Amino acid sequence: MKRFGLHLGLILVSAVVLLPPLWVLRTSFVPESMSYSTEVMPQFTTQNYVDLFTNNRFGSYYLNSLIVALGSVIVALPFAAMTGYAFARFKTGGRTARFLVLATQMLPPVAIVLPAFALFRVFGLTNSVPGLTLAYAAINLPFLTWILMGFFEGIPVDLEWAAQTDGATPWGAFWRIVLPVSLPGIAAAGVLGFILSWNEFLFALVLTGPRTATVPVALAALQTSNGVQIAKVSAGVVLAILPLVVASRFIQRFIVQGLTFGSVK
Amino acid sequence: MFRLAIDRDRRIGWSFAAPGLATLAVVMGFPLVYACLISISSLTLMKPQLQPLVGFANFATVMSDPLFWGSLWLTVKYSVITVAGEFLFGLGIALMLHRTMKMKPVYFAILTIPMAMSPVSVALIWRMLLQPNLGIANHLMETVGLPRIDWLGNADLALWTMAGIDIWQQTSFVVLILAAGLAALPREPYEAAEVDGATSLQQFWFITLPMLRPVAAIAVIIQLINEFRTYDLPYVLTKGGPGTSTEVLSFFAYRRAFLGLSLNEGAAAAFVLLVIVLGMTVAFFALLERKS
Amino acid sequence: MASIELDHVSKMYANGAYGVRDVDLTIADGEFVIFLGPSGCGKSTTLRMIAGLESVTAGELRIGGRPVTHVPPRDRNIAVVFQSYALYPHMTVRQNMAFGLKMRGSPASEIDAKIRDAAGLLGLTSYLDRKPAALSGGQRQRVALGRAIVREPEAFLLDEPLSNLDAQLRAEMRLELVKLHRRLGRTIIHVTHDQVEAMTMGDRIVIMRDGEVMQVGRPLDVYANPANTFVARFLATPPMNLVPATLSADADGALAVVLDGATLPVPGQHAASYRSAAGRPIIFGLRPEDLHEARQNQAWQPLELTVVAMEALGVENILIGQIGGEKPVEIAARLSRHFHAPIGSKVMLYADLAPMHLFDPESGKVLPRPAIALTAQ
Amino acid sequence: MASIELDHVSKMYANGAYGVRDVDLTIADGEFVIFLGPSGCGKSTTLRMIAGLESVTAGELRIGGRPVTHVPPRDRNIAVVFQSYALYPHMTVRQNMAFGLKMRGSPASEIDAKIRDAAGLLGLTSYLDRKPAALSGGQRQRVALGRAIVREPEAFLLDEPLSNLDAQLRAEMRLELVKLHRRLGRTIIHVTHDQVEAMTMGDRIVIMRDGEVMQVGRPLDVYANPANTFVARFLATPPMNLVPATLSADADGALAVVLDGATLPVPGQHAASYRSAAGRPIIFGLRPEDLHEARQNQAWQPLELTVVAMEALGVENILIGQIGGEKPVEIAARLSRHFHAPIGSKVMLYADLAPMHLFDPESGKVLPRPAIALTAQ
Amino acid sequence: ETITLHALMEDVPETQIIEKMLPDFEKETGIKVEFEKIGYGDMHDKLVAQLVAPESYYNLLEVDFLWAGEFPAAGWLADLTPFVEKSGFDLKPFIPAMFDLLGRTKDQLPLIPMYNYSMGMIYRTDLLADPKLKEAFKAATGKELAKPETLADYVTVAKFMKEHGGVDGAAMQGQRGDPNAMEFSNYLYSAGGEYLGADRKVVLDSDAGKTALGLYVDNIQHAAQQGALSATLDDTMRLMCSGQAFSMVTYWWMLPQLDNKEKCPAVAGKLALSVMPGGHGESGGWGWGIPKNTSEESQEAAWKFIEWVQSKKVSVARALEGHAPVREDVYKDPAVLAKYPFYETALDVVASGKSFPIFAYSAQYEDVLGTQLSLAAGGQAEPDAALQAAADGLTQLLNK
Ligand SMILES: Nc1ncnc2c1ncn2[C@@H]1O[C@H](COP(=O)(O)OP(=O)(O)OP(=O)(O)O)[C@@H](O)[C@H]1O
Ligand SMILES: Nc1ncnc2c1ncn2[C@@H]1O[C@H](COP(=O)(O)OP(=O)(O)OP(=O)(O)O)[C@@H](O)[C@H]1O
Ligand SMILES: O=P(O)(O)OC[C@H](O)CO
Ligand SMILES: [Mg+2]
Ligand SMILES: [Mg+2]
Repeated sequence: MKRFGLHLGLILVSAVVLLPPLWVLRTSFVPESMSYSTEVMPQFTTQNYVDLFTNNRFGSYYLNSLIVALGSVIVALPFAAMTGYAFARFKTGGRTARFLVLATQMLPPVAIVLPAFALFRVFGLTNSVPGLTLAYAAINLPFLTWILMGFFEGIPVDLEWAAQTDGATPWGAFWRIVLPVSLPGIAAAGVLGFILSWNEFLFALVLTGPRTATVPVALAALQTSNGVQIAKVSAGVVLAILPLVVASRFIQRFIVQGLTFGSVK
Repeated sequence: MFRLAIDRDRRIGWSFAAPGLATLAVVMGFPLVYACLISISSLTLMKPQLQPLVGFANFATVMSDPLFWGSLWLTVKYSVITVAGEFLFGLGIALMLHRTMKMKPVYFAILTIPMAMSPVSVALIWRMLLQPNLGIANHLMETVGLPRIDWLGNADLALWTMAGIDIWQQTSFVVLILAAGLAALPREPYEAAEVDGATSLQQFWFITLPMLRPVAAIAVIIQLINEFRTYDLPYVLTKGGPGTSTEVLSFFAYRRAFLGLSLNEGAAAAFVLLVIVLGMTVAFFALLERKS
Repeated sequence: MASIELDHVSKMYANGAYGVRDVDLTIADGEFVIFLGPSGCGKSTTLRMIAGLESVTAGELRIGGRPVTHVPPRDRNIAVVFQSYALYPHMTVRQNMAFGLKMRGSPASEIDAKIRDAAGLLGLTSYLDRKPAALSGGQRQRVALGRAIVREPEAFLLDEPLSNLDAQLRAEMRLELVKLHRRLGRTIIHVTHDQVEAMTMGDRIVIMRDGEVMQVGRPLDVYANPANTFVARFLATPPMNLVPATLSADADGALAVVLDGATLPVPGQHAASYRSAAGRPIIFGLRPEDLHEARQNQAWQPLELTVVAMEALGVENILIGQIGGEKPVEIAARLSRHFHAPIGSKVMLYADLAPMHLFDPESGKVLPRPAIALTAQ
Repeated sequence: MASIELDHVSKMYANGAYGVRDVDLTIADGEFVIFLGPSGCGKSTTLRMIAGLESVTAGELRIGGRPVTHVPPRDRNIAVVFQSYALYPHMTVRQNMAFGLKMRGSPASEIDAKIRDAAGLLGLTSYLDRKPAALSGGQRQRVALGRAIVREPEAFLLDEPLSNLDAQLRAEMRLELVKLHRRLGRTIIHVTHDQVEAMTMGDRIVIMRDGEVMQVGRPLDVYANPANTFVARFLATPPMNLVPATLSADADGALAVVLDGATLPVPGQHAASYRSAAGRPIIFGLRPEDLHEARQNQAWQPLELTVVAMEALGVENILIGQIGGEKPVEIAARLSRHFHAPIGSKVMLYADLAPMHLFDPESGKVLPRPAIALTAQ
Repeated sequence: ETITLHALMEDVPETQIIEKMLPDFEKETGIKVEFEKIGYGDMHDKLVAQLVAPESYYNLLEVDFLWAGEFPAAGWLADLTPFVEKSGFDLKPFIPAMFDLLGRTKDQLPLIPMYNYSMGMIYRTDLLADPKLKEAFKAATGKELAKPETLADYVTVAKFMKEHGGVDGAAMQGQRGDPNAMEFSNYLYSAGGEYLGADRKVVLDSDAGKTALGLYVDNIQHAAQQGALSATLDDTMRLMCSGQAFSMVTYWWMLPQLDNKEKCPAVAGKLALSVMPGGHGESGGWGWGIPKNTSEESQEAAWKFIEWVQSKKVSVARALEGHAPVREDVYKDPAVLAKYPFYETALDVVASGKSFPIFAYSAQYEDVLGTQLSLAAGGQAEPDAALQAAADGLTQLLNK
């Protein structure tokens, strides 16, 4: 009975969450001129997708987005984990350091995008995928650091002590004990970092060129002064969602219960 | 002796933190300092030189604009509404997810979909859904006998509509983080609480919530920061209108910098925002610590 | 009404291993029962099933006569001291102890008073505002205990609640638990590895092994009359001496235990019980404390041992000696702290054979005989 | 070279509470030392400081002669069994045990062999591929022990490593630890609350209280000659009987302990030591095992007690009796398991006064006297 | 070594038309041109980043008239006069209003017109001809139902249509900012108002201005579709396309997009374009520019491209594909007229169009004005006060 209520609740919120994307999915297969029709499927076409790839270079943007999002996580996650660990366990830099790190992300992007552009230009990192990756890594870092810090604080310090007396270096204790035990946090932080980069718009707009732009820039371009090409936007959104839907099957496995169970009294 | 032992921890700590902090200092530090300089300079797009430095004049200019205070209040209101909504819904959903076994992967996949959309596309899509005359939302309302609603064109409603859309999307982040936080909680206290006679609700209140607090607080803060900086949604949905009813602060800063061509005033507005967010963050954690 | 009935209860874990196997046991309302058994034998599992924290995979569990499969732990009104303490890490000692009462809606003043009492009892008064992380191991365990005793549940399940306390404190706590039991009259199940606790606290002890119940009975009965060699060895340290031997009968029917190197006449009072085993190999069992250094009783049989080791425990000395013979067997004797004998020397001890037991070498089961009274309760 | 020197070491926690206070102690290389003391007295804290896990807030700690402030835990090469076990939750039993060896780069084949041996020893062979969550409390503790013993460190720090094991297994483990110590000759510090472990395993015992060291010495010496009433009471259960009394001297200088209701002559051999205290109030101490049911020695003094309680432990009986008088004092006696006496009856016991002690009522310190030999080792 | 021209372009048909012809240009000159297409809203920020840098990646610019004050004022654009003189490029065929729009002064020529987006009225001929409506209109107003010739007429007809025609009278783009500022400008000019008078004095708050705003507010409140205050071009276009509106004030070249059997079957064949009732509409357009912070060679190349793309030949070819011309001769080209007869009206729209004030802060002013309009239209501010505030805002910005 309780189970039933639970599923009812989940189905309800799932519906609220899912209905808009479903309509988007539907719209992505409808010709632009019928996109606002209230019929479920007035006419079926795959033209929107075809157009995205042929006219809007969506393929290359998609690839850029994947590279940039994955790359920034690969760069940021280890750094964030290390910094978060230092904050959580060694209280490095005290409260000031924690808040300073976070404060770097408190400025609206519009205020730093030009300075950032100036910096990146000096190093020839504008119009380049590595440049954007680096920028995203830096943008992600504070958030990921904080999230992981929250998870690391929950790990019994005895475990690290055990590892250290077992001969592990602080790094070894971190790598072999702390990280595996905080897998849910790592998974969540990884996804978060990926998503932040995947969706970021302003830096992508300013720091990229025609060959290095990302999906959000491509989708924003569909909002033209001649109207919004909403069917193509829909197709683009559907494609943008795909990696996460695929990945969530995999991520969900890390978000399992009770990783420290049985370790300490 | 004591000092030296502490030093070791300090050294290890800094060596762990160094790569991250260094990256941050280089990639974010320079632009931040530069932006800070801009905010006290006379740099505009028309006259792109920092000199002469004008100190707090830009801040004074910005703060003397009545629109600034209006939009500051709006931003605070908006952020509190959205973060509260996201947190409450997010927590509820994460808890439900946490308790299911069957179908969990399916729910999880569905519930995290919104975060995979960039805010610009979210805004575009919701504009389509909420299009007052042709959109599906009003069509459905009408079908079930409800009046059509002017979601974004009504000055009293626009902010709420925007907040609703924001909550719809951002809740998925909160779900992700809280679901992970719940997963990492130790199991033993729950067994103790069970035999101590705590109902599910009491367990939630007395065990889950306090133990989840470090992670939850961080989720709240991250969302608060993001909401304070909200830009894409009003940009696409309303451009700050109708009137000034959705003119949030980062939009104000944007306008100053790029339409008003006064990068210095834009930066000043942005730093005011930073100080407020920072203040709220520090206060929030101080409050949490005091309570514990 | 908290009688607890385990009706052929089993617990199989997800990995296919049995935690508990076909346990059939009835604990009367208000009884104080001791669970005893080797590490991993299923004691905690049984407790957890009774508390409702672990599902029963076969059989039925009844509390107060009604099946409780669907009754969640919180409605069973049972207090548990977990082996792992399971303290609330985010709460102070005071809050940890108050929680159960708060959940059941006790008034604040009552909670306060109870916590003050319990904390005084447990020596935790000055730690009430600390969190578990800032406590020593024993202090944590006391908090776990305190959390249980402030409540007045239908039953207490105590899983090694005193294992990390020093002897003195443990003695005090033992007394307090017994007093608590007397005062409240509630059912208590107490898991322990401590012999003194096992012998003195409970109405009955339940001895388990590999998920199964080996013997149930009043402590001194089980001590004096173990059902098999496992129980005989398990219940004390040093354990009962178990020596392979033969039971011989002479012409006029007098029985004797023939060891390699000694022959011990079976006391007349047991002759009838053991007669049927005459001539067969048996296992002879005698507790170390039944070997004495002085012959205070003429019935005690002299037994010469070669000293192999002496363990001085301060309070007493344990002598490990060999009975001469081809394959010398070692036996232990508990002697006074003043008893001295060099290693290798021969000593004469006097065996009180009245409490002796004979066991079947194959099954390990005891050969039944009438119990002899050990001590008036 | 793992001598361990604590040179006026203190540990103050962040909340201002002292965990350890001015401890001055030198442990020789290869020594087996027992730490004993009430819950919360600072044993674990001391161990953690030695392991390098807790900073020393005052004094200096030296291992092998050199100050170790800068030496991180991993370079101290010390194996620790944590009171809380601190098992790696994501690793199997095998991986838990292998971890320390792997960190030090032992070859896989050696690791395998060592784990196999240790698992056999600890009875964990069939659990090697389980994770800690699927083990019983005692099994977890054995894994924690196994993790330490597979390594061959400079020193072992064992924090109540056997507390959750059954008596039999504990006896085996005790033996194994002693063997291990003999085989490797490494320094071992062992924290325990078990009297048998304390008395039999170590070269020396260290008794702590409230963060301070009370007495250090060979186990039997400490048992026989406690430095103060705290140690006297602490080292056994039931503890030494401590009775307020007066020391009287008669005309020819013979001393006697005058209790309320009885007068006990001080044995001649102690007269010289105690003479100076004559006429003063003192505390008279006598262990329960020095009261006997039969007068095997003429020097033993008869003492009549009214039986207040009898505790039958199976292996022996504890009698609690009152010495008559105005304010009757209770004393305990350890008697044989066959001793019976109804509550309220009067029994005559015989006190062996040779091991008696007198303590100063103010300071609790013992009045010094030459030791009497208890038992040859 | 060949030069590549990089241009940041708005992703609209105009751009695509040119893009298709780029291979011809390359063949002719050996110069490669690469278009990076993004949305209008994002172009400014991205351009600014490049233009304030020591060297711009984009060496050919497409500049909206709203920036035609700002870019030259900031000194980002090369003056094109020397290029014109050197190459003898003939500027006469260009519609003069286009140059006014794009910041030409006595001293400098920052931009060459590229394409035009002046605004007119698109309306439903079928509804005007509907006998029942005609009758009802007569009954209600005593006048004949016909294409409105004044702003007041327009509002009357629109309100009538909303009430009796079963459609919204006007599909209005009332979203704050560019949409409502541009839309209102049409009302202002139609009512005979101006933003700036002679000597660039602000005259927005004249009586004509008040009339214009009054009618604008009346129309948006009583004739426009629900949600007009949040509507953009996209919304109005779709509404018009769906047949649910009588009229809209919009870019003239929206006509073929709406009068299209495939895309808008509901209204195809029932639409017409006219100059804004009252005679003047808002004019708009894009121009080509060359950034200062680029090399001389690339500036030369960029000029070559501009010359080529705005030549009569290429302009006509573009027009045949749907381009909105800036040259009078293209509007009058027989081939073009044959294909698009309504270009005759279009030329009227373009020629009669008036320009939004062009100065450094045009874009910001659009926002200031938009805000006041939105407040007034939403009933949050009195129209007169709003107009006053808008006028003051303009004065302030002009003086900045
Ligand atoms: N993190 C801490 N912060 C403050 N006080 C602490 C902390 N850890 C331990 N203590 C205190 O220090 C004292 C010594 O603790 P320690 O753990 O060394 O005791 P112990 O002798 O091992 O006791 P036990 O036998 O109960 O394990 C205790 O009173 C304890 O409350
Ligand atoms: N989650 C589990 N999955 C599989 N087996 C388990 C699990 N929990 C316990 N076991 C096994 O069940 C058996 C009984 O465990 P239980 O904890 O009841 O023992 P115990 O008698 O309490 O032992 P101890 O004295 O060591 O605490 C053990 O062999 C243990 O390994
Ligand atoms: O030139 P368009 O048609 O792309 O649009 C111009 C914008 O709407 C700005 O006025
Ligand atoms: Mg157990
Ligand atoms: Mg301890």
